[in-house]
Amino acid sequence: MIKEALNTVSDLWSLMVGLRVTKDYFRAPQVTVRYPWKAVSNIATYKGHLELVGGKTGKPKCISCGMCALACPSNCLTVVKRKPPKPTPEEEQALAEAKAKGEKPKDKTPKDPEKFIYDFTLCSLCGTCMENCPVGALDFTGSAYLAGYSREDFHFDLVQLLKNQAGLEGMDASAAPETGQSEA
Amino acid sequence: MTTYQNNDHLAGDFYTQNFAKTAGEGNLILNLGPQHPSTHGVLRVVVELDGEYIMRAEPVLGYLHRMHEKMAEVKTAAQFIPNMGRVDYGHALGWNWAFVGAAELVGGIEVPERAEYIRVITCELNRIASHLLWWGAYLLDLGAFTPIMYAFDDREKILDILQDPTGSRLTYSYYRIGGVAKDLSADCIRRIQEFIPWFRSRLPMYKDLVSDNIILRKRIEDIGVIEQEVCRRFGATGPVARGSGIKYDVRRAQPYSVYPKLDFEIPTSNLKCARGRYDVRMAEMEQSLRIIEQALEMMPEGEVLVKGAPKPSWKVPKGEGYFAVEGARGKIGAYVVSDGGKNIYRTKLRAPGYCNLSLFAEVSQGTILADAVAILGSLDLIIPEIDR
Amino acid sequence: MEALFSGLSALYLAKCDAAKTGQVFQAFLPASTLVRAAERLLAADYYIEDICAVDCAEGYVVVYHFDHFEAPGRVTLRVLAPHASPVVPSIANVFHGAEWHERETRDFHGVVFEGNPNLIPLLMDPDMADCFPLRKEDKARAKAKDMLEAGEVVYCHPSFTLMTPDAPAEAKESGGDKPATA
Amino acid sequence: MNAIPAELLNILIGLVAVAASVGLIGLVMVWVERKVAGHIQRRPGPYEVGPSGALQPLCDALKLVGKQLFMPLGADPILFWLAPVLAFLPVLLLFLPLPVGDGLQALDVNLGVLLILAFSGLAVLSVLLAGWASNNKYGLLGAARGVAQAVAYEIPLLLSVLAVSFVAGSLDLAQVVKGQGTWPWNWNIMTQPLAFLIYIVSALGETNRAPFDLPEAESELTAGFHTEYSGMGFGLFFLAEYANMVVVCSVATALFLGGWHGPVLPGPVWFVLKVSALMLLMVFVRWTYPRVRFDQLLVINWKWLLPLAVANLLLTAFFVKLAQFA
Repeated sequence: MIKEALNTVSDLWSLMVGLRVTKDYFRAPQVTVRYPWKAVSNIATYKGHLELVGGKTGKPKCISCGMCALACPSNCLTVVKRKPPKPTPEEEQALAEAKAKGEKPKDKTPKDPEKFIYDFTLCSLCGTCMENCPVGALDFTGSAYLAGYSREDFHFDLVQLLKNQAGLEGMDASAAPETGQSEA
Repeated sequence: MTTYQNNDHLAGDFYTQNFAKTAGEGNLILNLGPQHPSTHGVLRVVVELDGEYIMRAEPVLGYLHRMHEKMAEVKTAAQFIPNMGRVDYGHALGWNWAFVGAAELVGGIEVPERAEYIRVITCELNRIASHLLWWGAYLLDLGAFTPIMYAFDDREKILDILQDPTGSRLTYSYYRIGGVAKDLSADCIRRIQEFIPWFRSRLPMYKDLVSDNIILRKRIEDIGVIEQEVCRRFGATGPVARGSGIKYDVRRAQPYSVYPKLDFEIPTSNLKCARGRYDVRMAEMEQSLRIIEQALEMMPEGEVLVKGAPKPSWKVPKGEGYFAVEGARGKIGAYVVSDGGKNIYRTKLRAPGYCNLSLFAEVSQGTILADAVAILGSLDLIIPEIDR
Repeated sequence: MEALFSGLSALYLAKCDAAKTGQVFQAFLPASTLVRAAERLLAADYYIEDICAVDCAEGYVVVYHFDHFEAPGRVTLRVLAPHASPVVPSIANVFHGAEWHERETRDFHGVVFEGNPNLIPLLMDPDMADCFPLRKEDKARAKAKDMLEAGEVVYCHPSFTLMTPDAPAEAKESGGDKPATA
Repeated sequence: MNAIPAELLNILIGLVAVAASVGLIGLVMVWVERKVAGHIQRRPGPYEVGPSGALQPLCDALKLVGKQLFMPLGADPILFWLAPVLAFLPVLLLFLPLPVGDGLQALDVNLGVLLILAFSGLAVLSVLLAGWASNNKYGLLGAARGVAQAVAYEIPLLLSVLAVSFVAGSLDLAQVVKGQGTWPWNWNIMTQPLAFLIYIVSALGETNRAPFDLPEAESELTAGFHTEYSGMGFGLFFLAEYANMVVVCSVATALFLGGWHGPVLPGPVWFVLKVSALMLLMVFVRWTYPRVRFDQLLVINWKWLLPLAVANLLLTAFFVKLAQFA
């Protein structure tokens, strides 16, 4: 009987304890981030959409081998290779000479891709393409705030994106998709 | 009154009609879900109610079915890994591990030791995050709004930590066949070390605010009693089985990775009710902290991905393999049958929530509606995992 | 373990290496004794893990996985269901959890489980109940013996050739279909 | 001849003032509730519209007014729309006999407590109508719960109020307040602590506030009896809930906490302060506890509150009689 009564008291006391916890937290500082006015600080390690890594000259490091497109689980990458440039008359002559000698002509085609179409709507950000790139030409952006009005806004040409980025150094990354889209 | 009776043409779809065929006279057929606050997504349970008492219940699945097993047939093994993060958003790394482990089993691939430790650390962190998600959502089911905010506060810290190596916050695809994708950075390890004591200091608050609360205790004690025999017949594992007093944990029963080297306990409870499952999960979070602590100490330097790790075009050699890991909800299994072709011939994913939910119909019988919600929540359901 | 399957006219019993396949024992059973095997496993305190089907050239191999809480070790039961009429008895009245697994297998492969109390679509849309996504085309099917682990054979019925590596082509077909029709 | 028009005028002015203030109180309470809930949960709550988001409830109210009034197929149109009106209108009357200050009372009636208890009983009708008429199974279950709960919790509420009336010897709220003094030890809560506890618990049940918010138990019945209401139909239920809260807290203040009595500050300020403190307690309770189960709710009432209230009443009656003889 006494034990029961004590139990009842301790049960009721547990309600008081709960109120104490909420009271303490009521006075504790808030932990949320007021998003539009302040951005979260941990964005550095976040994987946003893909981007091409530029080499020293600003041209993409990519060698258009297509390993990424092959590896991609969701087929969201298309690499458009460059066509060989139209040879000048001298080069054509040299080519003919080389052929006559039986040498294999050296491929003068620039290795960087003409277009690197990337469909972000399909991408699951797994990183398989990056891991299978032989030259490390792909990387994730930290862009977490990507937004668009239509599906086409997320079809990027990464080559164009890289050019724009080089031109617009320091501009917000979120501006990039629109420019990329207009070129795609 | 008359309008009420003339609505027979609205009387539900295939499942409702099929269910209503055997309904008792004058009983109410109620569809809980697919849109319902306490079914955590798109689970639907058709219940037959007599007053508030549940005569019969039948879960209806498939609203989130994505046929991952078919997708596995059209992708190579390495390409299928991103799918695993999408199967279960709560404990994505457990699923990563199950599939990768099965592929390694059939392919006979050794994993570097550092990678094993990283897997243990990240998987256990993910388990805590999953339990916190459950804890918050369960109390939301029981009508307490505040705990989920506190739980998400803590979970946020784990997500921040896991974001470092994985790059994402929910649907991780971090493990690779033969290791992990990226090493833990020094900053990440420091943050994990800071997180452990901090989270330990939070656990008493959870106890004060919720676990000891008389209203909560009355809500979950003696509710949804699951006998051990029921666990066997339905294949319930994880906290559901442990809450019924079955000391079964895949990490100990069929040890994988470096778990045998780590010292931790398997919390069980003999209460068999929702309270037992609640206690087991709360205790498991502490054990996970212990595991992480030890793993951080024992973690050797070295590679995180085995040399010559499989490329995406890697073909799984002929054979079959079943690899199970202990997920937050129970035994996650991946059964792989390969004919040596480009894609895996057949991949079967064993979802623990699927088996745990299947016993709901039996356990909920005769309870009242509010209890059914409490039982449903105590099974810790993640619908994408159940529907796959 | 072998004793568990004695008198069930098992076609093929084999021990497996758990470190390589994740299983410790496998048994190929005729459909007729499947329910009895399940009853014995339940009596021996096994719990059901999952049921799935593998679409092989010889038919649908329905695979049942069982495990034990106290003495862990996965036991695999297999039953062959011919492509023409894939019917297998249901164990849903022994292991009640099997109901859902069987319904799932029916959804994916179209294997009918006779005796299942509620064999209606579970994961697939009831409107497309006759569409079985995991059925393979004939030429895409591989032979069971090429994929399934043979293990260390304990017993093999003379007429059973599904798992025997060097059987001539004709014998395989007849041998494969026999147990399911038996 | 002269007295009757003055009385009528008083009531009319009171009604207008009450109607205006109920709307205002509703808006303020919504803001307070959200703000407090936010701070408990370590987030700011509304903060965009107006200073500290104070205008947010106004925007929400405008949104509710602007929304389409939707009625489900098969619902009974008359009962369906009668229910929210019926929920809100009696609440207006409940404000009339509340003594905010000495003589500051819309309707000085000597049966104030009775009036309040009688009209607050109408709320259960609106719950029943809303749940029944909306042709929704959740609504029906919510209504069934609501009726059982309201009927049950009215009794201990009444009994605890009666105990105070015995002590004060009056059913007039102003008289009860006048019987109390300036300082806390002169208040009725000192002589009737048990009645106060019972009153607060049953008031939570009576106003369907968490942890007794079973008729609208979100996680079980989606929104219970008002599942099908949109726009201002829902808005009226919402407003009525907060207005009801104010009423029960005001009655508690008048009966137990000395009403307008208090040192230094003027009476109405004290009254509002005390009511606010009680409301804050109710808000804290809502954001701290899980919801009780339905059968437990009734067990608490019939097995605990009711016997305690009866015992309390009998004891009070005994001592009051004793004091009379002495």
